[in-house]
Amino acid sequence: MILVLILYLLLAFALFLIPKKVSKYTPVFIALVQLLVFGLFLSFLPDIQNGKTISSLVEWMPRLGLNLEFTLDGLSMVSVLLITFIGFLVFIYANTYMSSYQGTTRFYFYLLLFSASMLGLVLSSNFIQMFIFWELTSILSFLLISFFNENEQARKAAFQSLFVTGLGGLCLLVAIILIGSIVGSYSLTDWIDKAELIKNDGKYLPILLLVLAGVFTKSAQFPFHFWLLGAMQAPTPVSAYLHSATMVKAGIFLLARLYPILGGTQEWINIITPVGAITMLIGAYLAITQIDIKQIFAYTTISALGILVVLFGISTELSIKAAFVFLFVHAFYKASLFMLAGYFVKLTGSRIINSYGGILRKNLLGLIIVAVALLSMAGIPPMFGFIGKELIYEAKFEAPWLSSLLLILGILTNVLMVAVSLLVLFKLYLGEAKFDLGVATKKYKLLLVSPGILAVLSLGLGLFPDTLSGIIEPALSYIYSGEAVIKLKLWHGFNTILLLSALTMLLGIFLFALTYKNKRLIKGWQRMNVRLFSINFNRSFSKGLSSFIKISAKNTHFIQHGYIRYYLTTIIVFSSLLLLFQLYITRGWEINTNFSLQPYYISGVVCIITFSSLISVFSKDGLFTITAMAVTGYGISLIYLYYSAVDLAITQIIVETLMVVMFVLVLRKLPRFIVVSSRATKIRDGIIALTFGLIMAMLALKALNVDIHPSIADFLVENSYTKAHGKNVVNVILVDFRALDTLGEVTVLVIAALGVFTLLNVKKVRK
Amino acid sequence: MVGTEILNIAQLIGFVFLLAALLLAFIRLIKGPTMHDRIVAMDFMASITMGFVLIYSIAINKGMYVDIAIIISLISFIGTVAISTFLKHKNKNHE
Amino acid sequence: MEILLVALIGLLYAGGVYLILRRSLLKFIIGIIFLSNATNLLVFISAGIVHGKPAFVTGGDADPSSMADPLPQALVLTAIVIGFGIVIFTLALKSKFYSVTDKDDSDEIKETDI
Amino acid sequence: MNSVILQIASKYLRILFLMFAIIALLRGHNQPGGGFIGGLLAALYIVFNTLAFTSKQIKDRLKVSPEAYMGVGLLCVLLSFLPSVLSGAPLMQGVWVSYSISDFEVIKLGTPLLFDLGVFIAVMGVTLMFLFTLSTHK
Amino acid sequence: MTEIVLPILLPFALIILLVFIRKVNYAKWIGIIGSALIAIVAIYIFINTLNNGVLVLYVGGWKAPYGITLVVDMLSGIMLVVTSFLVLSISIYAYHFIKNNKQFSRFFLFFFALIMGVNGTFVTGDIFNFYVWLEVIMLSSFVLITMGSEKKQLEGGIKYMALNLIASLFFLAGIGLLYGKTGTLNMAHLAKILTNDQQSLFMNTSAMLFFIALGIKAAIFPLFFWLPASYHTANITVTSLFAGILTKVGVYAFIRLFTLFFVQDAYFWHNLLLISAGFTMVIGGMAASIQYDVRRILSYHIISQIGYMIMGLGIYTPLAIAGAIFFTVHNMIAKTNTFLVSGIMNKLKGTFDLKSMGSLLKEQPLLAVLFIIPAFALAGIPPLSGFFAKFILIKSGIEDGHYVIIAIAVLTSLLTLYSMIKIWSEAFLKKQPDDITIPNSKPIRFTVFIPSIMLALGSVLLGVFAASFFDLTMEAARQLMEPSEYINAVLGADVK
Repeated sequence: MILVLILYLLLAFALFLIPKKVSKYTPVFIALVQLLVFGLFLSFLPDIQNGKTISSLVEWMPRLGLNLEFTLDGLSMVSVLLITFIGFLVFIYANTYMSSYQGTTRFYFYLLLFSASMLGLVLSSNFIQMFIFWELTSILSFLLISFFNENEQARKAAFQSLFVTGLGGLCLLVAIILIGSIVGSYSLTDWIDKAELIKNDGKYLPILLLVLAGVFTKSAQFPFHFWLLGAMQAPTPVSAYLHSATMVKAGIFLLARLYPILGGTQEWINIITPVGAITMLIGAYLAITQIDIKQIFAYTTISALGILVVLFGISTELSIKAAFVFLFVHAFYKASLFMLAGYFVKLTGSRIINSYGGILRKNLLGLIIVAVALLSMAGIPPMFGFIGKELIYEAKFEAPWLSSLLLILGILTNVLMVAVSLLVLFKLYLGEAKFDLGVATKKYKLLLVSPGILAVLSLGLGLFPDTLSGIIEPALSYIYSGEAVIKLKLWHGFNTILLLSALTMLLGIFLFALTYKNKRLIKGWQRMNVRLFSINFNRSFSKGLSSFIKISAKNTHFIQHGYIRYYLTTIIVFSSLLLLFQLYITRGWEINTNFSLQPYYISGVVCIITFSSLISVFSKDGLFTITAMAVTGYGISLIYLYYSAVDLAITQIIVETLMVVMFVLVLRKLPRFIVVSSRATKIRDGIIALTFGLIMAMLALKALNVDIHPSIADFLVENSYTKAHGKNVVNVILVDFRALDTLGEVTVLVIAALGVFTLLNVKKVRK
Repeated sequence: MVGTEILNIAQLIGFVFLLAALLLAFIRLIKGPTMHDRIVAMDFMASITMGFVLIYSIAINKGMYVDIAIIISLISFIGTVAISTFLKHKNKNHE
Repeated sequence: MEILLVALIGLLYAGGVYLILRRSLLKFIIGIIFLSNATNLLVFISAGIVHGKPAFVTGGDADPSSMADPLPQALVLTAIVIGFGIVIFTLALKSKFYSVTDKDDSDEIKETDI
Repeated sequence: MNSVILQIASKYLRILFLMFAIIALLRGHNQPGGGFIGGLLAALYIVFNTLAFTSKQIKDRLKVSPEAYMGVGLLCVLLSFLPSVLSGAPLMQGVWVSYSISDFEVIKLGTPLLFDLGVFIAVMGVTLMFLFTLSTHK
Repeated sequence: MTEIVLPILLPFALIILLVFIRKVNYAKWIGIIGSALIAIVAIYIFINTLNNGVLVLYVGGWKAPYGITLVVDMLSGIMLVVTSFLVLSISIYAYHFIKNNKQFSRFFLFFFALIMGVNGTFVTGDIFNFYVWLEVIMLSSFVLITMGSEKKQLEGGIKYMALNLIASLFFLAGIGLLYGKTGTLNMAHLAKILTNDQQSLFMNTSAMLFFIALGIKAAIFPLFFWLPASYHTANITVTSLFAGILTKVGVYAFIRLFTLFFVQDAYFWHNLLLISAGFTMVIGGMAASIQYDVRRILSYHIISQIGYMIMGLGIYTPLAIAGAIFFTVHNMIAKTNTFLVSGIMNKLKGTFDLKSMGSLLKEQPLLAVLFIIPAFALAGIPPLSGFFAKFILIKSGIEDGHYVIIAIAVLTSLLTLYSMIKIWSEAFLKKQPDDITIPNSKPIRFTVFIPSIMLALGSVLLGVFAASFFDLTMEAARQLMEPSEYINAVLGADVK
């Protein structure tokens, strides 16, 4: 399995090497590869049916519990077959569809990588690894949606989808890590073994919510569904592949994957079912008033995803079975419908359904394909969709919780679906033909190949549904970890379910009849919808974003305001607070006060320094300030001298002198101090300064009174002459014991000098 | 013994006077009124500092402090000169 | 006397902080000098202070207890010299800034934020 | 700035300054002084000269550019590490050679001295650079 | 083990060389060759560390704790290698982006001075020596940031300087108090004394001073103001250099000091670190979201991502520390690369403003790839390096029960994603606005892309070989969490 993925990866990069001449046939080639892989996996089917699983493991980061683990079991089998098969069809379709665009190599690159990551996602049995593929699908979806990159709508939609799915992805990651911290591994088998442990853990509910956040965003459940609508900006093959058949199903897949681990609990049922129910109803309801063909299909996709989620929420064996069947049903008809939508768009250059009048009048093949797909969607026998719908009704009928409500909602949804299907069908068939489509029809007839195959499947599986049960059974047996037997029949005999189906159809047709051609009704309905569902998620997403940015802006302007002195104030106040806190903890005020009074003369010197520093602070004259500063410096050097630091004192004096000279040199070119702060500012700054000074003085006092560990200086003094041949210990430290410091220090000086030179010694730059 | 005592007293007197001189110079430094007064005061303070160092070196009996006094005497006037040049420069500009 | 020294350190810190909070960049530089003097003194006294006993070895006889701790002195010496370099560079930067913009007011340089 | 008094003074102070600078350097290992102090003292003399003459005159008279001082100084610092490496001792360990002049006088020369010399020269160069750039820029 | 001084002495020798050589063309080649040499030395040292454990050099033959000791353990080794890798690519980059005028004639001198300081901080085992190297870094970065002397650069330089000066003063004061208390400067010795000392609450005062100083250096909340004010003003080469290396020195110091000897009162420190990490992440991310200048966006993201590293330190488990190191390395590479790419964008479009850029995907597909790799790495998209870094951090946080900070971290990574996508879609996807005229520039040679390609490869490889690198970081974290190995290697067993 790893080999397959590597093959995809290599192939993807090899695409860029294909010479221009043959690049026309790239997609066909890829499609063949997909078919090959499909066949390969299909050949494993007997093994899987016998209850075997095929797995491989490569140790990667065992210390993090992150290994490359792939498992092909019943569940992944279902998905793999869908992905490769639809992938095959999509590439064939894309060969014609994309031929007129620029940058197709990039497109196929993304699309192929997407196939690979989707395969990786369903084959992974290590959850972190699965998450990696999960994110990759999001990213590739982003790249594909924004393929028409100069269209602003596409960019926005791409970002939206990435943002929403990315948010969900992060939640999922946290959930995975949380489970991992309970189980101590990320491996699927370990998780299944310890499912009870997880379910009984106190963190079960947060974990479930986080997982569901991932699922719902990916599978476009209410209220995250809006990104899927925007995603229709992508080229049609992408919509057909990612946004109906595969990627959005990743969430469903995850639900199935996690069902043995998290599923079946009361919380599971109570949270998932309502969300799914709302989604399916809203999707179908809003589909009926749309006029953009891709939007219609997007809404019905949302609705279908809702149905799938509901079925997993119900958590009975029947419902899961129904879910799997419907997975196939939906994949077949929806992929086909999207491809057809693309076909119409190509033919007419428009996505508005009202302009398609009579488009299929002279196109019998097209008409049949469209009809099969739409009828499958409507669930009309003998299409495959009918079987799916029957099963769903049955599942809802027998649901342990709120079955009647679910059933009613389900019927409502299907009534709407029927109406939508019929509406689309009739709008395409009837009406006046506005274009002469002869040439275009011929040109794009290859676009019908893939939908045709799918239509055949929809019809064929409707007639002989049991062929699928061999594929679905292993998947079910994964979920219930035991044998599962499925019998799929077209004809169930007369029972309540059939009655309900019939009722659905009747109501659907009635609704269709009511709305068809009744433009006023539709208009009114639309208006009502707008008023009723006044929240436009798309718009509120943008609004939320922009208001967030506004807050950020305010926040940033508040923090990063540009006044150096307030930056400094913040830092000083912050450090004062921290230090005060520390002094409080260490009881900094408890200082033993046995001070020796030193000779008067040095005290006098200190007093004078104090005064001169005060002058330097408050003086308004630059020169005077500097003079006072120099006096302070000299005074400090006297203090050093008094406390036996001879070299230090000399250095201080010389440096102080040099500093005065340099100041004077610079001062020649500077103005007088002009800026005067207000009195209040001065007082505030004074208070800050005094507080800080006080704190530092306290620290100094503490430092003076701390008992010292034996200092390493003793060694230095003892060895200064004997080993380093110098009597001046300070100098010996500088040039021998700590020569590296001095090296750094000289470097600093040299850099400073050259820096000053670089800074000043250039021709005057423009102001 | 008497010698050290005399020395002690001499030190005491020296320090007191130097401190007084320092104080006076400092007052001149503060009061000004012109910058020239201040410069002179500053230079004067440097000289007093030199005296301090010398007496201190006698007090603790360390000859090396004399070197420091010499260095102070060598360089302290440079600051003064620098500030004076600045003043001269400024005055020239004013005229 | 130590209390005076400590007070001096506190005052130098306070003065330095007060100066760096001014709007004039020149005052800011003087404030930095104050702060670095204060910090040097802090480092200097923190290892204990001894007066009148410089760290010089006489002959082969070296008794650490009879002299001041030389290590902080070396540290402060390094710090002083580094501080000198930095202050001069700051001064040059300030001077350059003034010659480019004719401004000495730190409140007027907000262009690079926001 | 041209001040006759200062100019004449500078002539006589030169010997004093340079002498002190070199003394500070050479005996820095045993008495107060060292490369920094020596270098700064030497530079201070030129500072003083600059105040007495103009910095251009001084620059011309100096012949060697401050950069060269810095480079040579740093080079000395680097070279002072070489003997220890060559002799197989731990890096930067002082290597000492002593010459006995008489029975009492022993001159000890060691790599720390070279190191100090490097510092001396570099510091001088640095100070000169500061001085010249700050005094000439407009 | 003399070689571990080479990361300091080699740049020093190059500085001397560059003092004499002023021709920019020669300097450029010296820069590239010198950086390559430094990289070789760094790799050599790293391999040595791998084989022999902690490397110790007593400078001048003075045994620890008396002289200065240079120590290279796993963390230092990793940082050395990554830094030299960045340095090499930036020096190649500089070949095209340094103007040939007088102002920039000394660029490489300051460049190597910076490297010297950075390497110094990584290898030194002495706290005061650390301060000296910090000063070397600081001063050379002052010079670099003002290079060009435009008004904006001077403004940015002043702000940068004002706040960093305060930081170094705090640091110095902290050292003073530390020495006063313990009588030693050697970090291993300090660790030994302080971990044995139960009453050393006084220590916390100097720890506090270090916290503030390093907090400013590393640009954490609420001390980061200098970074966004200055980073976007400098020459793009300089900004890239700073973005990759400078703040990370602060982070390195944080990790080093707060695992080695500021280990008392862990509860207080870790919470303080976590709180400021949380604010740092959020505020950085928010501020980035409003910007439209590429470099400003990226600058704010530096801050935001510093938060993650500090978070790792605040969680303080071996896994978290490993995560912090992983994140640091990943971020150094990816961040530098985004800046490099932004420089190329500027060269193409003559601006850093997103609003007047566009169409780069069509015009420069290679550039697009080179941007999207580090950008997605920064946003934490698997399987690039950033994902693993983030994953390790989140995992460690969850296992240790820090849910709030993890939630913040997760949401912040969405903000990162937002900003990266903004740059991507504005500069690359959008059509070039018609009303903006692009100054005619010479066509870009392929060599311009080389450094960026190197770094992008680095990001990818760090993702692909995350396993082995994770083992390295775990080893580094283990060494940090059990400092006895470090201490014994430096001091020997007999020093008390």
